[in-house]
Amino acid sequence: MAVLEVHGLHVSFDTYNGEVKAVRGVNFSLDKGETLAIVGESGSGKSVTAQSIVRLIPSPPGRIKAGEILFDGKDLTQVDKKEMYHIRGSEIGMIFQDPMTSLNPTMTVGKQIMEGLIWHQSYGKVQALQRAVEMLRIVGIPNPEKRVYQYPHQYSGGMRQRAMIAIALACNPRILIADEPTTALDVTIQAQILDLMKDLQEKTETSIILITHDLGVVAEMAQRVAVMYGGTIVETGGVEDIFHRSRHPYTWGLMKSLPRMDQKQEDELESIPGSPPDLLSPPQGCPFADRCPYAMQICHEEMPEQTKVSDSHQVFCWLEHPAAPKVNDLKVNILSK
Amino acid sequence: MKRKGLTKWVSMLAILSMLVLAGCGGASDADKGNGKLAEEQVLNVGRVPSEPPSLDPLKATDNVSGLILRHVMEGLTRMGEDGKPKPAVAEKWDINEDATKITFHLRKDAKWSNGDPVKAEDFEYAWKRVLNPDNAADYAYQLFYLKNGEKYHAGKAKVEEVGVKAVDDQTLEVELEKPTPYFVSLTSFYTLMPVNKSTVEKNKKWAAEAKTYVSNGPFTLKTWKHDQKIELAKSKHYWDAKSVKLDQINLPFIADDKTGYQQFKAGKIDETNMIPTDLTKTSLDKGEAETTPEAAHYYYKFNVDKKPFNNKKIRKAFALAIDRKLIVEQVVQGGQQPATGFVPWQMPDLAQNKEWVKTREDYLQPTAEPEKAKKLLEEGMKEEGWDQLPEVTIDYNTDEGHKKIAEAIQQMWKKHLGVDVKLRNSEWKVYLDKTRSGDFQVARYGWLPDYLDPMTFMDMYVTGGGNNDINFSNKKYDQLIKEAKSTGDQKKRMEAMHRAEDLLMDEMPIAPIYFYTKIHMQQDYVKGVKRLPDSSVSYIHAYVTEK
Amino acid sequence: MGIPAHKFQRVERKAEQYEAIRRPSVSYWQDVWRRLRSNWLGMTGLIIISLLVLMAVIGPWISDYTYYEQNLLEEKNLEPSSEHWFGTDDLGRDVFTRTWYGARISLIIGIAAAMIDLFIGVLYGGIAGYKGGRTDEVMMRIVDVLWGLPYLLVVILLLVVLEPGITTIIIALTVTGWLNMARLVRGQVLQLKNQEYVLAARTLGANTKWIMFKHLIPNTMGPILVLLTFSIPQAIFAEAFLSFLGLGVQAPIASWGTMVDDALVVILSDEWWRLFFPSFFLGLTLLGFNALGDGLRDVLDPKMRK
Amino acid sequence: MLRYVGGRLLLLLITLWLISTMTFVLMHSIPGDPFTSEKKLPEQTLKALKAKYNLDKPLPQQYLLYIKNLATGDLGISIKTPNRTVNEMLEDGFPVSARLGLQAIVIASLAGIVMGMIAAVRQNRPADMILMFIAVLGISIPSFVLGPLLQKYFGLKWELFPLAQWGDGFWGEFKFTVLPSIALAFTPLALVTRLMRSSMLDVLGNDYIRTAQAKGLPPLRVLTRHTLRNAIIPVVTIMGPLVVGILTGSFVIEKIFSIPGIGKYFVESISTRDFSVIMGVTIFYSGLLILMNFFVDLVYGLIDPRIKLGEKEAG
Repeated sequence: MAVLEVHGLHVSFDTYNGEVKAVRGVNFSLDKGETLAIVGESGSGKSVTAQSIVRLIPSPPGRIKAGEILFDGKDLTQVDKKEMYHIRGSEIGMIFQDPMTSLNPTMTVGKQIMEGLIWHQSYGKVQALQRAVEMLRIVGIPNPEKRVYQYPHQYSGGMRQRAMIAIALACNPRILIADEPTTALDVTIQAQILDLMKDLQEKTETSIILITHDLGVVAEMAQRVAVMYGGTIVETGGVEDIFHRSRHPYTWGLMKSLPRMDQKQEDELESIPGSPPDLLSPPQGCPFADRCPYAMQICHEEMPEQTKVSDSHQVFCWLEHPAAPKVNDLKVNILSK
Repeated sequence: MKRKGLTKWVSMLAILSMLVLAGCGGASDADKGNGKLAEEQVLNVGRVPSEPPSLDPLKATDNVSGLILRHVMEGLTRMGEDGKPKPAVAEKWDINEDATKITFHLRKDAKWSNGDPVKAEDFEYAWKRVLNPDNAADYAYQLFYLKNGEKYHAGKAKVEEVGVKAVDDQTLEVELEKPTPYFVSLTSFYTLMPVNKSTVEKNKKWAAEAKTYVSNGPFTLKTWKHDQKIELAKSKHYWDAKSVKLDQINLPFIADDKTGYQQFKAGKIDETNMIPTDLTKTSLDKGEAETTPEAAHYYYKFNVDKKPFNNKKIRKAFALAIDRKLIVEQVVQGGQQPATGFVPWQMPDLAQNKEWVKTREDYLQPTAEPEKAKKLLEEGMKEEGWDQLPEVTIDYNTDEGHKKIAEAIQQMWKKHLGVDVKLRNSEWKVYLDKTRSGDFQVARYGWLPDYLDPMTFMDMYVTGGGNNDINFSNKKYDQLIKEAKSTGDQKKRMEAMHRAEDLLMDEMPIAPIYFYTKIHMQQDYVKGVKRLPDSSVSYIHAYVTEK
Repeated sequence: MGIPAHKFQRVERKAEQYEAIRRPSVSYWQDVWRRLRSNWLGMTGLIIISLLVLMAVIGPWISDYTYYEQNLLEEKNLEPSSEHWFGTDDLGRDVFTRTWYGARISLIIGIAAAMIDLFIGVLYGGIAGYKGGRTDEVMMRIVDVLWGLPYLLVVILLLVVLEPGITTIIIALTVTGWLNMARLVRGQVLQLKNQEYVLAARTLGANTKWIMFKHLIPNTMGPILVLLTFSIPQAIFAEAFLSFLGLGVQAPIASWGTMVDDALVVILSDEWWRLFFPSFFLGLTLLGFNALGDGLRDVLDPKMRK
Repeated sequence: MLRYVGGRLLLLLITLWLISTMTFVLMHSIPGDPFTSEKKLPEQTLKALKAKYNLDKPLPQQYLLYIKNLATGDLGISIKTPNRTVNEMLEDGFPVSARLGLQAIVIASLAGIVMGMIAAVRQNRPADMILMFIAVLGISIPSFVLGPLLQKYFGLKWELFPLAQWGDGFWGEFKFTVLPSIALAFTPLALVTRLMRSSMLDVLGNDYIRTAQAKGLPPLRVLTRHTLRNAIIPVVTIMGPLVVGILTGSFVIEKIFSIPGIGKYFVESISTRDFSVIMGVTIFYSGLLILMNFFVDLVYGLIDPRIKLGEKEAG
């Protein structure tokens, strides 16, 4: 059963230069206890999508132009502010990329955990404090009774991200949106944090939307993956589908840039040449067409339609069109120049 | 005289004749309003800008202290509306022929506010106290007229040698150093007011608070809230209490003219002199303000040691190029009089019993005389052998009024003489320091008299005079002043001073500009306020009618 | 499906094309300028200031009058008219000419004083805040001493020592003018220097200068700009006060400050134009600087630059 | 911490001593003395006066005498108002100035912070523009213009408040304080508003604000709990000297509204060269200033736990 369904989401930012169409018609759904990874390079609209779910895009200049976000059958784009405040934090928790700057430097960590509890669950102060200590313990902070009174700058980076998780999970939300939760951390700590999240998810059956550009993280955490490019989802499917049976040239590119154990040290990681489209004037056709080694004329002119590869696997690419040439075995050569 | 005066010392006949005169003039303030006495006889006066430095006659040196002292204290005499001394604590006095010895006879019913009688001893004590060098009184020189007064102050004579002596409780004998016919008028001045000997001896700080203040005037010091207000109440011990109608005078301290003006407009203040200079013309035109002449002179002084004003003709040229009338009518605009001589209006010629300015010729025209000035400038430059006039700078201390006048004169000198002069302004004490040390060419100056006699002006420019910072020196002039000072004969004195003024105006070390006025506003229901020729104001006989 | 087959032809690309730069690369200041140009608030401010400066330059020149010529008899206190656009003052001088002549002095003094305050204040406060510890302690006590000294005494001493004029005024204004800026910058640096990105930069071996100018100062630009826009009017009014004491420009040269000072009485009378015009343009200047400041703040804000 | 406070207090004394010594030197190096006047006093009178106030002694000796008295808390007698001691003047005047100043500070800081926050949240929108306009008015209308204007309209025309003067008792005084408090608060209000807006904008861009929002806190709570404290440092910084400046009275405001505070002494004592008052008010003012700056430094640490003063130099 889907906890969250997003249909035809369009988000734009009004800037001095014009309207930036950051998200252009995104659809996906999230089941209970499931981890959905949204991957894509920066600027692909994945963070905006996530923030739109809890209506946290700065407005102005940002606004949700169209679409619905169904949570419990309620359209989150339509609920009133008050209800939204309740849903945020209590039903949907969020973790951000940079634990260094995502905690208020002038408030003790304990208070920052307690705040949501007092606000949403009408906890008393003592009760909230107990829960804060408990949360810190759960996320693996040693000596939580003491740490609860400390300020963020007294925590290390990994501890701060743990604290962030504690804040996000304090109210037992049904969905946790983790926006690049490990990008800013050391590799060893990354693994710890991911383990922690997985662990907690198993215990609490929380659904997670994991936003990342790191396919390694995806492989470890996610059941399903949505690949975003240029404000749209270009391919979505189960982890297996994406990693082993991906159908979109962009996904191929992503896979190529993933470091592998069998790779020789002197080999450079492959990258996708070019840069993402300017969303001030998004291309008419497939956003990836400009960088796609297989681009055809049609790619530049029309948006590809959805092709259902399997029940769980969909792709948006003209190559799926019966009239398109088959290119399966050419991809490696071309990408690596 | 416009105002109805109820002078106690004038005979009934005089009162009657004045009322008749006032009736004829038709503009007496008794005509305004219904004339019925208001229930509350309280007058709010807006004349005190800030805390009076001291209400001890010994230490008082300023107008505000003077204003209050004239109401709470009383000297041997009081100035009448004609500028002549009128009996006050002294009922009468005798002067010897050469004006060197005066005997004051004190009235018996004069009392201090604590009930003590006012005795001659109080005066002797007060005066010697002022002269005592240990007390360091700023105005000690007001008593240098007394025999050995100056010497005692300088530590060169003993206190017993000072020429003042209480013969008995009611008789005060005064011996003077030199003939000083105007000494009697001086006894109305606040430095010469008595103090209550026993109070002063008991409490060193007696004059600092209303509670401990003992006075002998028509009013007592009721409240003194420091930096805030002073309230005077009618004194029940005053010998002439029955002619005092006001129960109370409130003197709130108002530092800003604009505020005072607005307070008056709001009816919070009944009488005031606080009219912003830029509003004087409007207020005068509207008839809400009036002016009275003041015996003081605003002029520019030339430093005769500095080029180009070492040359008499050049000095004259610059003086002639000033359009005094234009300055008075278009710049200062407070009913002042263009100055055409040195001694200002209101000063009496005691020999002819006329105003001094009416007994002398005009040395200058009120307007500029450009041709004459230009010619004099050329001649002067030729005398000095200059092709080009040395650069000239006008110095003034910063004040809106001074600045405007300086700007106007700068323009006049440019227009009439073709000379570009610079302006230089300074902070007050820096300015004083500059002018004192002779670091100026031409500078503004204003002189207010110490007493109502031309001498207060004339002896300024004797060689080495204390305030002669332009270094003017003329033997003939010195001689004439000395002559005037050595005689009690008014005719001789006045004659000598007239000749001295002739000389001064011929040498022209100063450029006269205008004679001052005092401006005031008064609500219609206020009556009986007196403005005296020494430019002081008296509320002693004022009263308030129903509004 | 009705898509013609030729549409499915491959479109070949050359490798260089992939790296085609979509947005032209620009230098830092070009970038600031480009961004400022698209910031209407900042541009409004810039245009206002430019117009005022332009008028200060040509204003006195396009008028038929001089700032000093009086006409006591016929042209005192005239209302604005086609003859005298801003009316005349109480000595019959043309207010239009005086206003723009005054603009020269006031703008020069205001901007110069503000810039010097900025320079000294940022440098001093930055060093004190960054170094911290005893250095900060001593440097801030020096600030206290300068602040505690009676300013008027200092000014009178300058009056005795220096020749009056614009330079003297600027010296007098900046003797203590930078103190506020220094304290502000120091407070900000104290707060910022322990922030993660600064710590990070430090661990990476960035030197002090780099950290100061690349991390700390840009991040405290907002308050600095605010204080800067405030020190301009303060300098302009202080100039009137200093000129009053004899330190500054000499009459009949006017500045906005002295004009406002001289015209104060019109609050109680009717010659509104004498107060209005200098005040209005002073206000407009400040509006301009504030708008420019806000615009620049948006433009320079590192967080907004994405 | 205790050592830090102790060290600061010692520094306070040293600073105060430095200020008073420099003031003493300055004061005696400018032209004029208390007795310079348009009419020159006779030599012997001047001598007597100078002897009375110890001004005839050599400067070092005068200085030592002064410091000796100062150590006992005696600021001396005012030379220009000889019946009052400087201590009395400060004791009488300071409560008045402080009262007015406190009211003005409360208005300026509270309203300024709120207005600054509104402006920041509504950045570049009409509310922000209106607030900027008010702020520009606040700085382009100096108090010497604003004072008479307030008097003219609120005092004279509409008779809402007394034009000037000072009353008795706390509530009796209140109506007298309204106009001067407003006049006094206007410029600081503008400054606080602008500073607050600017630093709020800086803070609003921070990640932790998004964290707070993600917690589901309503905007007002986010503003008060998470942005205010982080944004207030610049305001607190300028508050130090500002508070002292306002508490010790404003010459202009006190003059316009005839208020018996101590603001006028700062100007008048110098223009009359009333040496003892100059020294007295300077020491009083700078003592207060140094204490306030010390206080501000302590407050920094309370506001932002990352700021640690008195620690070893960075880097």
